[in-house]
Amino acid sequence: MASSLAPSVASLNGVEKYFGAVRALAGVDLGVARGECVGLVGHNGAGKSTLMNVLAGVLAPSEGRVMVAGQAQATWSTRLARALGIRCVFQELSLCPNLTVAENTRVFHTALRGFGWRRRAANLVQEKLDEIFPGHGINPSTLVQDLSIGRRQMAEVARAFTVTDEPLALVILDEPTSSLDARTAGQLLSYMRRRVAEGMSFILISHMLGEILGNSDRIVVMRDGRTVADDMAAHFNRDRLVAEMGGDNHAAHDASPFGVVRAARPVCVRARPRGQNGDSELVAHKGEIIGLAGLSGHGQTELLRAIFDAAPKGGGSITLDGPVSLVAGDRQSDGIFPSWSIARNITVGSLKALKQGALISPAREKEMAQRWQQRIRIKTPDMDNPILSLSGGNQQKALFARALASDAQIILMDDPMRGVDISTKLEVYDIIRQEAAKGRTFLWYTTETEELLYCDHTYVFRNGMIVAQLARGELTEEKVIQSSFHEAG
Amino acid sequence: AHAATTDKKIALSNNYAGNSWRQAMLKSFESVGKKAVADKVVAKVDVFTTADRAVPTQAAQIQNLILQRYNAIVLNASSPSALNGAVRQACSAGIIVVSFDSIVTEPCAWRITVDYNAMGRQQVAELARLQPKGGNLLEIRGLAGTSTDAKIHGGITEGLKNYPQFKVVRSVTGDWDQTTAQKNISAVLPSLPPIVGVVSQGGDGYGAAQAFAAARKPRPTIMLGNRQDELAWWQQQKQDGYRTWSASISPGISSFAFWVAQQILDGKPVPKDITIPYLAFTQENFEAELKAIPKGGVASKDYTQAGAIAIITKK
Amino acid sequence: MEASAPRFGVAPLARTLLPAFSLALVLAAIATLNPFAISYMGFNLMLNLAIPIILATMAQLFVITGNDLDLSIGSFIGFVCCVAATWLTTDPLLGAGILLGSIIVYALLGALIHWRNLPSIVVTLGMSFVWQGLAVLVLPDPGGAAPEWLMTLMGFQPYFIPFPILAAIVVAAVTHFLLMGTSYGAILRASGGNAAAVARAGWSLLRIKMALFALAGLFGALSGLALIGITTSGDANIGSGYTLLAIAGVILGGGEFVGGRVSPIGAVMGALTLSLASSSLLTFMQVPPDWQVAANGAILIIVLAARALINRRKA
Amino acid sequence: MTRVADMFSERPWALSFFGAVLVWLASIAFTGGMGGGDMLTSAMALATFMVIVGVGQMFVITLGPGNVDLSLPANIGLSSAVAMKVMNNDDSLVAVGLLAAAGSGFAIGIANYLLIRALRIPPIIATLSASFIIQSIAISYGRGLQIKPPDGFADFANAQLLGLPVLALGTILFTIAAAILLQRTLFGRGVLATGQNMNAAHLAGVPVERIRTITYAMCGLLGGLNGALLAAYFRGASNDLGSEYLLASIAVAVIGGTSVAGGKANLPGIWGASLFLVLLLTMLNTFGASPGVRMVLSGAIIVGVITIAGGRPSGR
Ligand SMILES: Nc1ncnc2c1ncn2[C@@H]1O[C@H](COP(=O)(O)OP(=O)(O)OP(=O)(O)O)[C@@H](O)[C@H]1O
Ligand SMILES: Nc1ncnc2c1ncn2[C@@H]1O[C@H](COP(=O)(O)OP(=O)(O)OP(=O)(O)O)[C@@H](O)[C@H]1O
Ligand SMILES: [Mg+2]
Ligand SMILES: [Mg+2]
Repeated sequence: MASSLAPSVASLNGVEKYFGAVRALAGVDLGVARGECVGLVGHNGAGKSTLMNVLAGVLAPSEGRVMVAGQAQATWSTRLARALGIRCVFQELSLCPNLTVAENTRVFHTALRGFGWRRRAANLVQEKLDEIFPGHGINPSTLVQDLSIGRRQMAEVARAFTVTDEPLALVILDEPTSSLDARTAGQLLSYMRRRVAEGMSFILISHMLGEILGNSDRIVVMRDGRTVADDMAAHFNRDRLVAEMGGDNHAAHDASPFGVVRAARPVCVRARPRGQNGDSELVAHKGEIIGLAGLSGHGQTELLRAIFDAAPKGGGSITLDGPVSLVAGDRQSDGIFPSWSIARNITVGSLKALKQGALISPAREKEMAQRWQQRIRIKTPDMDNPILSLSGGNQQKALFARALASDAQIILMDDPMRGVDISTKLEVYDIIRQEAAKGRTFLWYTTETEELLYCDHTYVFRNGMIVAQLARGELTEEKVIQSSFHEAG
Repeated sequence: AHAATTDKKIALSNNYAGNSWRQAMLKSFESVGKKAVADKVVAKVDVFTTADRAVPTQAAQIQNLILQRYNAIVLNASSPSALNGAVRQACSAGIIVVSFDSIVTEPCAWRITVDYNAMGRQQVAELARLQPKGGNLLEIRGLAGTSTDAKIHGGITEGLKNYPQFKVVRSVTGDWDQTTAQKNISAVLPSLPPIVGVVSQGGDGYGAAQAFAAARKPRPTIMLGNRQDELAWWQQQKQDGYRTWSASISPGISSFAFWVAQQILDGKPVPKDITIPYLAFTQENFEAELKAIPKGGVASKDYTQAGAIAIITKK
Repeated sequence: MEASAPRFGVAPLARTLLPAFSLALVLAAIATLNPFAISYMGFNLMLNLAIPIILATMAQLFVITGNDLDLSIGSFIGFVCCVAATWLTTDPLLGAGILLGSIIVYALLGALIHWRNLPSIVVTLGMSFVWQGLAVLVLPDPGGAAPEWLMTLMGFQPYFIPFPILAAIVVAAVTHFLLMGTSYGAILRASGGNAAAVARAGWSLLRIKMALFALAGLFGALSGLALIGITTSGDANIGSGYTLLAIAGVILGGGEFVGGRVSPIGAVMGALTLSLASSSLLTFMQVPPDWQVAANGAILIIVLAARALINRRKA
Repeated sequence: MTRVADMFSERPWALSFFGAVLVWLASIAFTGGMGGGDMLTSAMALATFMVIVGVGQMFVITLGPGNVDLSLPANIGLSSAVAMKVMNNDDSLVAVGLLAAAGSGFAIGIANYLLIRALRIPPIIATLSASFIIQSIAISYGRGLQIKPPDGFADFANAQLLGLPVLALGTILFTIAAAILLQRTLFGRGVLATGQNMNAAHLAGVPVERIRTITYAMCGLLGGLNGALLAAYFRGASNDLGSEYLLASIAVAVIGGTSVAGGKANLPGIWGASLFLVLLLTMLNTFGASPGVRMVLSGAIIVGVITIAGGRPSGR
């Protein structure tokens, strides 16, 4: 499988890309061989997505060129890329929410026309869905807007593998698993390995280093717009990856307990899911980190939203005291304000505190933005730049900063680590712990079981109900998975 | 004579109610109609006004009135020609259609109007009497594309041929509305040479006066309509010897149209085109009239059945 | 298997059924007030002026599909009427050429909006003055006559099913097929949902925008032709009310301003509802004159509020 | 040309001022320099009224796609009658009359919002329906009569200071305040956030519904005040006083750089666009063009100006 032996499917030579004064890519060389999966990692804003956008023909490089099958491409466009068998699942969702899954498949294929196109499109995508995500539960005639974010991601991935009249040689997957739960992510990765074995090529981008280490043949590490390492996957391990990416090599899983007796602290949240049978309810004591686990879409987000809407006084089956803030997971639809600067996106959650007299003080606003830029390392030359100029992970960091900068005592996190790089994650875990120690309470829904290890107490959800609760000492991945699936079809 | 119409239903189709002229018109129709019902001259009199001024809305209204089985529709039309389709449908359903003020061109309908052309000519003649030396004129036009505007403008143009001492240096659109007139005149006044007179279509004279005052230009002789504010302004100016003339169509024309419809239903021969006199006031008689007009209103004259018959048969 | 599935189960059904419910509500009210209206002849009279509204709504629908808004469709329809009442009658070839040219102008506007990334609302606002002005220039005074064949067509009385209902069904079927049935229709809608994704898949957004605007122009022209066929004679101001009606029809039919969420069948029903509610129902209710305009507003509110109640219960 | 375009993409409001200057120059070129100053003075006065409602409409449009207040013309008509009736031709009652007009406008704004919120009616249809009801109220309340303002109030509305209308000077201060309201207060930020993404705004803790209430109420209130001022300036209330402000209020907001997609607003642009539209009318009236030609030209100029300097080429 060594790249030097197999013929190159596509390669990038000396690619540079500028956005105004920002140099996103500083001369990158990258090749992919036939039947090879290249893992691409790097910190948030390293330039991975930009590089892939160049390869897929979406962005024109400022310098450098694209070679496909050994031929330099004079003109390069999405259309040409597709014609030569290169496809990309972009980091930000590329489906049209107002169309059905089948119709979205039609959008992807110029050749899907004429009588019976809808049925053919539906069959194509249905087949791929069945093949990649057995038991997916998606009907191709459902509108995408009616699908959960995880299912949208599944539909988009499946769509990328449908074939009509164009060849399929290289598929770029830009953080395909960030919205998927562990099971569906596993399904996708094993499908990818099967296709690699058949000779297809992949570029896989992910911040879950385990995925990269376990599924790539070769790993390329990017840092600040350059490749800093390019080697066989076997030559890497987690620590080396983190080191190459430029993170301080924290000892992972340093989830030291507080040693606090639960009942000793006052209760600050009590919430019963709407459809709950029995008398289980979610209870959080002041200063605790509470995990919400289970498969995606089983009522965790709904409960967090209900708690948010009940703030600050509570109501219905929810009691709580103190202001609440929320870190959304679906940053495109629930998080960012696209025409605002990064600074404004952060300060919108704490405007009251920034007032001087009746007016918002620009000086304080700037100060707050800069404090959080440093604290959470948002990669930008200027916090007054538009939020959309940030890489996906950095946008997510800004949303974190928004919640943490506010005066909220209870912080709800709706699977918030999507697309955040490993070293930032470790920093954020630290910050969460510090803040919890200061008395803030966190309710943390996560699809990454590892993250539950940071929680003091975990509630497992199934079908909109709490089906199990595990204290820190009792938590194992097995138990979580067991309760998530127990009796479920 | 009433026996033939006691069981008849008459509807008024109208497309706008928001100014004093239309209000007076509606009131005239309603009061005369109500009395006719009380006197058992007709069975039912109803008034319908559309929510917008759009032509198709009124066309649809007429079609719905056909479905309501009225015997006659009295019509103040939003367009002289574009209601023809609906009017023809009404006619072929056996309904009498009498149009007034803004009339329709469809031959099956009756048309009642004042002689706008004469009104325009007379205006120029009056102006020539007041400003014998002649000079520059400003013309204020009515709603573009309406027959009323075209006729009054035609009359003015014809009249001016007899008085070459006048020259219209600019014409602006006033839409018979004081605000519109004031706005548009304000916009052009700075660029105009001295103006001795303003020829207009009525309803816009007060706005013209305000525009001249605001621009601090000398007050020309402004031909007025019969709105209360126009006549009241005239009365004010009169104190320093200001002289002018006013004319317009009386809103009471709706009551005349009502009687025309009733007479036709009664089987009386009525000519298809009827012209009634316009209402004009001079320096001598306008103050007497002014007292009778409500504040912000307009001069009007209701017709009785006898009065209407007199005019109909005179033709 | 996922818990979120049932939460969305009802929504798609409600989306398609709501416009039908509104329409049924209005029809029921009409049937109670004037049973005579629910007949072959009744539907002909109540609904034939809904045909141009339906076509105008479809024109607007195509523009809204691409996240734009056309504020000029009403005056464009007026322009088409004026051309049809003049050249199309006197010189059919020239008239047809002008109409074709104006559809091309529409497509070019789409190109301009895409090319310069302009806010469509400003461009079409400007164009509304252009079309209106051209209409006044083509037909300075109301009048002209529609071509014979158009009047015959709009007066068509098919066996059993009233023509307006037949026309509504045909228009709904054709636009539904164009947008929802054809494979390029999916692309047109996709451009409103996520334009970047469509471009990445290799489609030309320029061509899509041109296609949407050309379709808007085509249906706008059809609307103008239908209108002149009914009114039989032209007027430069005839279309002005259609811009808002068309937008309201699309929204009432379940469309949204952004996101490419539109429903042709819903919009046809929305347009029917609007034209019935604001005309027939209003006329049959016999409201006192002062409050007729208010009644029009109240009917709209009741229809929509009832819709919202159903919506809430189902959601 | 690209330099010019760059300048405008950074400061979208500059475009409308550029257009205003252009049409003004064209008119004085036509008159040979005569009356240029007076033209500006009277344009300022008329633009003032567009600015007042334009600001209200701008806040509403900024709330996001579909938000628009179509009830402004009816509101202006009713409020002008309310103001004039309450003032009853008596200068000592001017303040009360203004308050009454503002109150009637405010109530209309709240009613609009209730239709939108409680009955879930799309704003465009809700405010249109409301405007029908308001028209009826205005007809039965004012009977279409032209009610006159007290002399002192009318003179004030027409007063000038150093060749500038006093009302315009006041309105300039008002727009500055509105700009501060938009950019530097919780309310303004809330409007901008809601307009970009209502969901995200809610989740970021913005009191979305309160913001929408205030916005519609404020737009109504400004419409009401405008009605009173218009009646004073034109010396008479009437139902039709506001009819041109339906399109004009939307036009000055969007030509001035407010995004119909929501979340982006621009206050200087409203002045620029108002002056542009008023001076455009002045220019065409000065040319003495026929109504048809006038309309074609004004439309073509609006499209032309926005094309030359408005957008930016799309593409990658
Ligand atoms: N449209 C743009 N305008 C300005 N700057 C941009 C734009 N797109 C990307 N950048 C910048 O380019 C750099 C690389 O971004 P890119 O999205 O490629 O990072 P990434 O490696 O994919 O990060 P992540 O893991 O967070 O997705 C970042 O600094 C980002 O701010
Ligand atoms: N769970 C939710 N998910 C998404 N959007 C919601 C949710 N709940 C409410 N919204 C949206 O936010 C709006 C409600 O906003 P919000 O509760 O902030 O109003 P508010 O102004 O705070 O109300 P009040 O003034 O009464 O406090 C609704 O219009 C709705 O569209
Ligand atoms: Mg990325
Ligand atoms: Mg709230």
